[in-house]
Amino acid sequence: MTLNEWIFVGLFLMAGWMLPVVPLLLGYWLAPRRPNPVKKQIYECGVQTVGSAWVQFRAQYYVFALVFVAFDVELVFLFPWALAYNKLGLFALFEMAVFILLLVVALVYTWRKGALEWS
Amino acid sequence: MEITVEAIVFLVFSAITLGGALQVVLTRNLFHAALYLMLSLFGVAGLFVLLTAPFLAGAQVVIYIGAITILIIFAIMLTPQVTRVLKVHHTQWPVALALAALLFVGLVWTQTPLADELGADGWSADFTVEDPADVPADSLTDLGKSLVDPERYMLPFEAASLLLMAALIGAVLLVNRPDDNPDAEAAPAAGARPDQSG
Amino acid sequence: MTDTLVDIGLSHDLAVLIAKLVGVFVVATCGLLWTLFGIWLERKVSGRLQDRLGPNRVGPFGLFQTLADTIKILLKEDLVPDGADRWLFNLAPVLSTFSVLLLWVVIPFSAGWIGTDLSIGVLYLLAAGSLGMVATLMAGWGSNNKYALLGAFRAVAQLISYEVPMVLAMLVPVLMTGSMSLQAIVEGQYIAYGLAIPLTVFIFLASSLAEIGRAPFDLLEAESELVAGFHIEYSGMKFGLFYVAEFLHAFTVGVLATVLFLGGWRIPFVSAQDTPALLGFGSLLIKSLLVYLVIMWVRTTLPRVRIDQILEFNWKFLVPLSLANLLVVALLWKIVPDTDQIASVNDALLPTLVLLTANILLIVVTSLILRERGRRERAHIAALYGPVDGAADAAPAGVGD
Amino acid sequence: MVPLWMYLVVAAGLFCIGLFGVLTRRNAIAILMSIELMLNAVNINLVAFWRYQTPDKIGGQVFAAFVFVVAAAEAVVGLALILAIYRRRRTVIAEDVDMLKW
Repeated sequence: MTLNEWIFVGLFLMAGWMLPVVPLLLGYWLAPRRPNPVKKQIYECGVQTVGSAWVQFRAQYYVFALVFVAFDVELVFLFPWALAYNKLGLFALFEMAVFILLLVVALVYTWRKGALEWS
Repeated sequence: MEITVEAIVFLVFSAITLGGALQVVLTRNLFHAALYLMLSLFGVAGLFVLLTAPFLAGAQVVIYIGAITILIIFAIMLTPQVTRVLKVHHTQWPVALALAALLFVGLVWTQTPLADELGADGWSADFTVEDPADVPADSLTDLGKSLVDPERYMLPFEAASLLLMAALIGAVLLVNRPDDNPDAEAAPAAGARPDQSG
Repeated sequence: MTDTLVDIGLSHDLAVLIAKLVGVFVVATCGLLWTLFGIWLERKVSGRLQDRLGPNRVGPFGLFQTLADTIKILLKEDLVPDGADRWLFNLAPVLSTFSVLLLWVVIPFSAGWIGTDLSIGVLYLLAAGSLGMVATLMAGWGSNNKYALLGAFRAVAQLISYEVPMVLAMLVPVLMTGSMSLQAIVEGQYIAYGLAIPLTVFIFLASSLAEIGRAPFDLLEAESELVAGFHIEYSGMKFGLFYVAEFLHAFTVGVLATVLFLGGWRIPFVSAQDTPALLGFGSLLIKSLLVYLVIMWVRTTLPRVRIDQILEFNWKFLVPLSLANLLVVALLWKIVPDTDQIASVNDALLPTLVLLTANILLIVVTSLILRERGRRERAHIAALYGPVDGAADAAPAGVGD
Repeated sequence: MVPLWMYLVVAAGLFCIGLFGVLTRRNAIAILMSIELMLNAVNINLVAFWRYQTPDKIGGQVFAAFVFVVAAAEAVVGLALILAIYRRRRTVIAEDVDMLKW
């Protein structure tokens, strides 16, 4: 557990983003640029755009994000458990099963509520 | 005052964290604020790496950037600015600013030797101190062990799961109301570019 | 390389730094150059699979087609739509490609050939993956286009949903190895994990297909509904970068599946110490290409599923299945003796056989449940609309139902 | 290494910025984001103290991990509440939600 293994990641964060930027700059210099109002219009199957792009979404998307956040936190906790699993007894499995089951209860509840249906 | 590579990295990540946080608080556009929140939290993840807690850094990115901020953005999209408010902040913001600044000065004054340093002879803060004891190599495995050890953190661990379950059920109960569905996808758009959101 | 630099007279730290910097550029450039070849390969193979010729004009076998396309795309006018959020609009394609390149930092190409062997390797993969999601949102928002925004949100809803089974599948090799470092996972596979846990491999591949937005889960660009998804407003090289990111991600999934489940750079029946670095790299490449071939095969064969089916398939089938799978593997891993000290092929034989048997049982049980559900669904549809012609094989496209 | 008090200053700064946001922002979602900032300040402190005082014990990391859980639960419930209020009152401006004043 040293910092040394992170030097490469740090360097990559500093230098790696240039690689996608280089072709962008190349395109910036090479490509023609003659914008006009028609070209700059927002693409909408040939008709004029009405209103702002910020439309309201259905709560549907949100429920999936909710369930995901809860599961994501649980998954992160599973990592150290899986890491130490070889050095643990069978009780570790039992405890993790309880941990998972509690969240599965919530998933089943969401399911039964019909929140996972895409109406 | 010697500046090491580590100190530079620390300063960079601190700047990212604090700068991002300032933008979260000040930006008008809520979507931008959420992105700045991601930036700020990413800076915190960098600080965790510097503190030799790579697991927490990974968890920070996965949970905060990959999940919580995404959820926040989803929520922002569900509540378009019906009221086009031009004011982002309360009128009493100077009071809040004074309060926050006072708290900051107080915290720094009591918690750090900065005051002594400044009092002595100008700025002489040292950027390097002796390393504290090393983190054991198997600290991550130990983390896994301690989470399921009945003598250590088993109870909080299961309680965490219970908390998540309760939160999820409660949230679904609040959000999922099939009887009224005002947020139809074709709801009228709320005027021009929503830069004026509070 | 570090030694050579020290010989020239550089200090050790500086030499290490330069060596690592060169490594950064080698890893990143190789990744990008590979796409030039890979896109040709993909077009050729999917052409053949669909009974077409694929590119065959530029160069021998159309080999230089991608190069020609690159030149064309570089010369295309780059439009920024009215009212676009310029910063986010331009940042999104860069971040999208960069987030995929970040994955290559921890991939072990061969013994000792690795950017850096992080102790939290698998978690790092997830963290880098979440940046891609941010890029999608940025693109959707920055374009000032309703379709782009809708596409971005659909995409993210799909990405976050399928992350759950994907992580649960990735946890299985972590559990079996007792390490999150990818190099350790490769070295721990005396017998490739894929042979012991085929179900996990299936879960990983299925959810990864959704993560990269490939058919049958390519809703991100459902032309009929969303025009072209979140990158509809992009043109020229910015669009090119999204394309590169998508392609590179697909290939990276092949590499990851190889590393996690197919023994990575290990050659069957050769111990990790005896594997020459170059041969190991070749072995990784061949295995990854095979996995990638499967991905292409799926892409050219299966029809696209609807968004409701995608999300249902995930939450009502894949997530419960992968949870059950993880618990079963964990249980067996404790029951079979000496799984914590596997150090040779012989040690690995018994656990592999036991796990394989359990996996086959699990697969059979799952298929029976699916069959029963499918039957009920068909009966339900028949009751509603009267019997359908060839009802047996004309089940609704919902894979999980 | 960088001395401990520098991390504490950064954490204090983050906390105060978050506090300022909570006190002044009018949009409830923005207030929630500011609260996340404050929670992160706490986390920096937890991890920094763990690293400098008790690196051989795991407690600091465990508690930081639990803060993640709490933050997630808080975001999940908080945002759901905001959405529920939005549906009823058509506003996400905190001071407009004054039903309890009567």
